[in-house]
Amino acid sequence: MSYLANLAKIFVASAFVNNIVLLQFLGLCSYIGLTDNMDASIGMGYAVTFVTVVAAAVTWIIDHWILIPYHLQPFLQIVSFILVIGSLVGLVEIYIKKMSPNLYKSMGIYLPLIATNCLILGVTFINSMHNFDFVESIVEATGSALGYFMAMLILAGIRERLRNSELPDFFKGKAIAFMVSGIVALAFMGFQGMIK
Amino acid sequence: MKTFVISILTVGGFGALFGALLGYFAEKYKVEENPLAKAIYDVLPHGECGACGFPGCHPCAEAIAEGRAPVDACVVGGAATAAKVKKVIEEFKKEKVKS
Amino acid sequence: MKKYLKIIWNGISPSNPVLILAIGLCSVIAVTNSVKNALLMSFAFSFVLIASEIIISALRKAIPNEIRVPIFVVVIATFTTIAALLARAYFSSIYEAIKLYILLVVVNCIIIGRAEAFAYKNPVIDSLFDGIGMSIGYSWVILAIAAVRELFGNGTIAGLQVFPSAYKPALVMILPPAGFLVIGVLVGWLETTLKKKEAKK
Amino acid sequence: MNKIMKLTLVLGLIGAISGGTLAGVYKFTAPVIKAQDAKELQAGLSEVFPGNYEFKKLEIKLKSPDPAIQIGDVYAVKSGKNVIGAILKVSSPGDQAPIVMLVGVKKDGRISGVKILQSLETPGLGANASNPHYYVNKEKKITFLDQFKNKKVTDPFVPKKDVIAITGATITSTAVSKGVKIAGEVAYSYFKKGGGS
Repeated sequence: MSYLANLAKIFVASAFVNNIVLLQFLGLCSYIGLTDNMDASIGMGYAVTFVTVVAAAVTWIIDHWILIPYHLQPFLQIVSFILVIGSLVGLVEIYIKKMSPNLYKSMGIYLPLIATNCLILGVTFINSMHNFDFVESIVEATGSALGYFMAMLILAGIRERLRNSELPDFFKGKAIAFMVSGIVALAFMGFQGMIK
Repeated sequence: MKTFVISILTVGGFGALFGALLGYFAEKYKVEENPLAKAIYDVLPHGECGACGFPGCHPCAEAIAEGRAPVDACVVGGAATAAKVKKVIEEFKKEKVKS
Repeated sequence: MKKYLKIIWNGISPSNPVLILAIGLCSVIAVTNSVKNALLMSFAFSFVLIASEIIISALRKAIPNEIRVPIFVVVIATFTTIAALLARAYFSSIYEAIKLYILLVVVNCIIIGRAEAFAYKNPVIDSLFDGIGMSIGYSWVILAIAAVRELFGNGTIAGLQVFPSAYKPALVMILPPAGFLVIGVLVGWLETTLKKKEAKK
Repeated sequence: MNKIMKLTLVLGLIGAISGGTLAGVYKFTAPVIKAQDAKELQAGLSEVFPGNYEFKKLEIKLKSPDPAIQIGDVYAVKSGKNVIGAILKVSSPGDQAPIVMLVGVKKDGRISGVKILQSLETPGLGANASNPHYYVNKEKKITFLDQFKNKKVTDPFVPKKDVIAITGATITSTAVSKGVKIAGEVAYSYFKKGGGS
């Protein structure tokens, strides 16, 4: 298999076959919390995509330039990754807030939410477990983030419809959001045949 | 022994670097904001989980300050945080009356 | 003593599972496909939560307000790594199956939330009891869900055959979609019960 | 300025303590983990090559023809002084994380056994690959891995053709089959070139 085909496979696998939200359960807090609001879902989607890709790049460098050469990976990976991602996101947020209030409103406000989002950290750990090279890590990160974006849009759209429909009391609120996600997840399991 | 030194230097170095940067950025790029929102933000848990339906603790604090959300909006903090938020708002109102 | 019991009860009481389901979700759905996984996860979670609460509470006067969150994160990450190393050393086969989610205890909103909302403002002993209460609350929720899913999805509980082997397991119960469905039913049930209770008052 | 100094110091100090603590804990757990791994490896080796043989790690690197599949350690299987086969550690991209397995290859180009060391496959589906109670052939009680025993490395190793796939887990079935096939081919060509003799 050529290198490019391999990248395409990683992308499809991370976006569909192993959809990070629906089949790997990462980033669920914001997935359930924010999809009540379509605009917030879109803003969060952009912000997550941006941060995941940056985080994947930065953590790859830390992993391969510091942790692996000095044999620190088994015990310093978690601390270094979270410290670096958290701080970088914090810095970017402070900077955007001052420099571009418009960008801050549409994307920046979601940044703090992301620093402690399990999706970002999860993707970096997955990259490291797979021993991906730099480009593969970026592709995996992009695919996962877009998979998250897609799941957010799907659920936000469905919940927008549900708001106007009559539901039994039992299902109101989060309960129905979970059940719908279950059904969407079932549909996503159908993608499993895509990779051979 | 070598491992110890390198570990301490690595994580300590990261900590020092980002401590310095965060301190520097916070000062250099300071933004004036609604003092009530800031006061409320200070007592929220900063878990940034989004469970309240707002994208993070800061927007949640702003919403509470502007009356768009109830004082017990934070799911993580529960009753303890709700009480604190209430206190902050009451104190803030008192100060306003004084001045 | 009564005060401590109250702190512990606060973690176990019926309103808490709703909280756990709302913000500790990722790991809840992921590890509840078998009781063994859930058990290891609850050990890891309890260890990290209790140890972090104690340390943060002890350091609470030395931590500058501006960088408290990065400090909490470093403390929690340290204990998560310790938990992961111990799990890897002594329970390696289960650990391999849920590795990712054990590593991700570090960003569990419950832990950072309790660190900030409780440990940062209360003395060490109180924080210890808060940690214990919350851990019991978390553990019973995930163990209960895991027992139901494993029982119907595989006919076993913690690997022991419960249903006769003639029972054809509903495989979907241990697959990802059912995680969402079971939690949906549970959330619906808990929320309606709580609403009824409030209405009575 | 003073404040920045303080933040730097505090965060740096906490980081340093954390780094030191972790290094200490790692020093303590590393031998346990190593012993555990060695025990598992020994058990794994004798499982994929049943019989009373001696296993010797070879200091060679074998190249895999497929970039997605990596070949790790190679062990020679010895009966007395004669090498009668080899065991290869291969990792093949699975459902979520690589599936790491041991593949035993006899000198005549037949697979002696397969064991999965690490995998993160979906429970109930792909995870059945290493489940000793999941039979792909219920009458004969043959598990998914059992079917590779005594298979010729020149066989196609394609699920649903000459390999019985795990229900609902095509990715896992293919990943394992491919890994076994490549390990077999590589080891066989190594023997043919005179390696191990």
